[in-house]
Amino acid sequence: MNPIHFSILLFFIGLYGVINKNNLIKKIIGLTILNGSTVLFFISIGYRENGIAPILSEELSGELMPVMVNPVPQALMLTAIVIGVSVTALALALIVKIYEKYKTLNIQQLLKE
Amino acid sequence: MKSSNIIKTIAQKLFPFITLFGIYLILNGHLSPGGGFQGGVVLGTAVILLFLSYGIEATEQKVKMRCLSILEEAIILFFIFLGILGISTGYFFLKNFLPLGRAGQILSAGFMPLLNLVIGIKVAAGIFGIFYILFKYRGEI
Amino acid sequence: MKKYISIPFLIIITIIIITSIGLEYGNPRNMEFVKYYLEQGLNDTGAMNLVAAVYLDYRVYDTLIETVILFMAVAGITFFLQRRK
Amino acid sequence: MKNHLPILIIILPLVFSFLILLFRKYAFYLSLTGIFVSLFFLLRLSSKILRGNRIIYHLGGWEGPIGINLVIDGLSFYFSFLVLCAGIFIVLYSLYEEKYSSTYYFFLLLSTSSMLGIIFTGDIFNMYIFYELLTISTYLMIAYLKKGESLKASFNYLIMGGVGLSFFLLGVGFLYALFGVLDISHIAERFLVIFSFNQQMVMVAFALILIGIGIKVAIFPLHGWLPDAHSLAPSSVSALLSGITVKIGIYCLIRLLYHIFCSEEYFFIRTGQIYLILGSITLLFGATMALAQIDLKRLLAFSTINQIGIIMIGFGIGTKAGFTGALFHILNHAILKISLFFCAGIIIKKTGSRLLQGLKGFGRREPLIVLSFTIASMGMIGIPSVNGFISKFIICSAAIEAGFPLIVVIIIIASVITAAYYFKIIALFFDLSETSAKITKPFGGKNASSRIIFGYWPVYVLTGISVFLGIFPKFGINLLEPAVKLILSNFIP
Repeated sequence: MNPIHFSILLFFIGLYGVINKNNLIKKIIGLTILNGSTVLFFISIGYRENGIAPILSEELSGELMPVMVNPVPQALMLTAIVIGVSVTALALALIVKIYEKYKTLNIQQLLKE
Repeated sequence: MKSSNIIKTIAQKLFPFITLFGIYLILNGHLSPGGGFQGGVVLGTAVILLFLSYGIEATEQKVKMRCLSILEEAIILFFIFLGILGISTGYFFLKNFLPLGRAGQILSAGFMPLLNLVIGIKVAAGIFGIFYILFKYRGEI
Repeated sequence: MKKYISIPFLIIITIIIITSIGLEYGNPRNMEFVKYYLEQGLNDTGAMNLVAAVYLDYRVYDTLIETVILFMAVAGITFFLQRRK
Repeated sequence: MKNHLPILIIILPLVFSFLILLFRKYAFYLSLTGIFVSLFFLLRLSSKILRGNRIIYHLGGWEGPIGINLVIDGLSFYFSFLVLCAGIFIVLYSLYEEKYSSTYYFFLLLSTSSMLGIIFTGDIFNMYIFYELLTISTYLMIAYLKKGESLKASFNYLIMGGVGLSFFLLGVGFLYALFGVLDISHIAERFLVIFSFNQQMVMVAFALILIGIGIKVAIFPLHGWLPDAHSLAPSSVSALLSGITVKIGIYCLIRLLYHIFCSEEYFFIRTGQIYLILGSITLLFGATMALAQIDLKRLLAFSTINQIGIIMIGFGIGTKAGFTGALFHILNHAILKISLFFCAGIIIKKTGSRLLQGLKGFGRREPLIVLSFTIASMGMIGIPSVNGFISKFIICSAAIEAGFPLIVVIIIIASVITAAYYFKIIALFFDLSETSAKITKPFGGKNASSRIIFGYWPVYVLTGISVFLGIFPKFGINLLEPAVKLILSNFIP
């Protein structure tokens, strides 16, 4: 069980939350877990054994390059994190509005009305 | 919402340090771990800290929401303008058209510090804006 | 009721996907372009932080759109929750 | 300047959308200008594209898999042309629909820009980001009226869309782990090598991307959000969603699944069959559900699911005629569905009722609108002389050629059901038993008469185009010829 497998597991835990929870806030938590699991997946596919962070410094000259992890997934995930924040914020605003109209966050009751 | 003097004092004393740390993260984004987004979040949370300890009225006097939203719009337009400058200087859209400079200095790597600054301000304004609007609306329910 | 259908279903899919993964953790394949970023990143962009080099130079177009998305979220929240005057 | 047209087509609507927020008074004119300028730039590229060339633009000057590329070829030209033309009609109609604030035009223009971004990009992660931008603006437009029902529909779409895009992102991650590049054409180049020794993982990546986009396209088991979202949005937004936004998902399916996953024939045959099965189920399901609806816009939303089934079948057949029919049906469905939703918007505004029963005797009051509605629904059913017939006919003949007679039977059954539910509406229009039982609400304010032409003329023009394309289908087919050639050239390695 390495982080790649674990991230897939986490993905489906998040999906479970989205599908089965009745509370809207809990659904959003599930969505956040989904997002987090993809971040974990990307970061773990870029990892190299004994790799260091991809930041050069004065001491590291061109010939003595140590093993560095892949910078691309990290840069991609910076973007994905911001998107996750935006979607979560938007969902919370929608929830506030829905609660104001219906006075409930339970999806079963919302479906009845 | 009333907060005690301890919280107010601590928040006031902490605020410059957090802000400084955020600015450090933004300016050193291309040299060390950090960058526009991370520094922006730190800056945003610094303002949120003041906001939480002093209450909504005191912050509203200092930060005008309308100015904040115009700032955000202007900043995105500035970002696109930087991209179009890449075209007008004869390269491609969003080309790093400034000289790269000597590696390891703050003013190096072309337009990267500038972009970090742009993203930092944008993220700080965005995070604070989201928090502020959600917080302010709470009274209506 | 929904639980009893969805849980076995999700477990089965999880097992299928996990067993399908043929990646070695800590030893990614296809490193040629990663090598390019690691070796040429400093010359191309002048940034010591290679994540920043990818984020702000090679793929800066993504960053632009990401900024727009963050703005969109703020605009949307303002739109939903602004008070009518 | 001419070299930079590809990026300017995307960026100019974006710039104009932010100018709208700064100069809120001129929102309508700014959005119209933005789309027109973008369309003008696109048409300047047309001569080059239609000759079969492809234009590649290196963003930031970084070539190939290192940076992000924009690719304009026949396929993307066709779809972007569709998006921009439909955008003009929708902006014009919005003026009639209601006095929308500048925020509405901001969302509209931003969604147009993001659709262009999805279409032009040659990078798979960039596609994800633009898709996220598109869906966020869609959530906001669905909930624009801030009514309880539309908020719920928007939230439902947010949950489904969020899950779908997470699946898509995970699929992108699988592809990146396998191929080490994010550029679509480079992935396609390496596909055969990777596929030969990591078959299972490629299959999983395919399934993840198919689920992710399938939620956006509303393929049968994943369609749950569509009827609510498309019916509870304002009519202009419904037209945008049903007419083009869904097609963007289909574009992604073509671009990713036909460009990447079809390099090997063996694999292709299976994807084709998957499309055929999914398409047939979606087709029958949409048709049957539409028959049971009593809400006009909800019926039209289910009709969208129905037509998506036909488009999927066209792609599933996988011959030249199949692709031609499917691409032509995309254009036809966009024209007809936009026209139908505009009609529905006018009808709902005039009668004040969304239910079918409220339409009784409407034919006497607005004969021209009812005529347009009838022509458009004839196109949906597939009656000759309207464009919908041509594309359905091409798909059916392609199915017979390729040896799927069962598919033809399914399409004909679905067409009969489609005819049943559309004729139900048309019969209600001419039902004079209860003529004008309800006096409708007086419409609009003082300046209503000046805005009224923006509601009616788009419908007439769209109806005219659909009849024109029904009689002279060559004009439409010429437009999509390069796209079909492109798909075929990818399909046979």
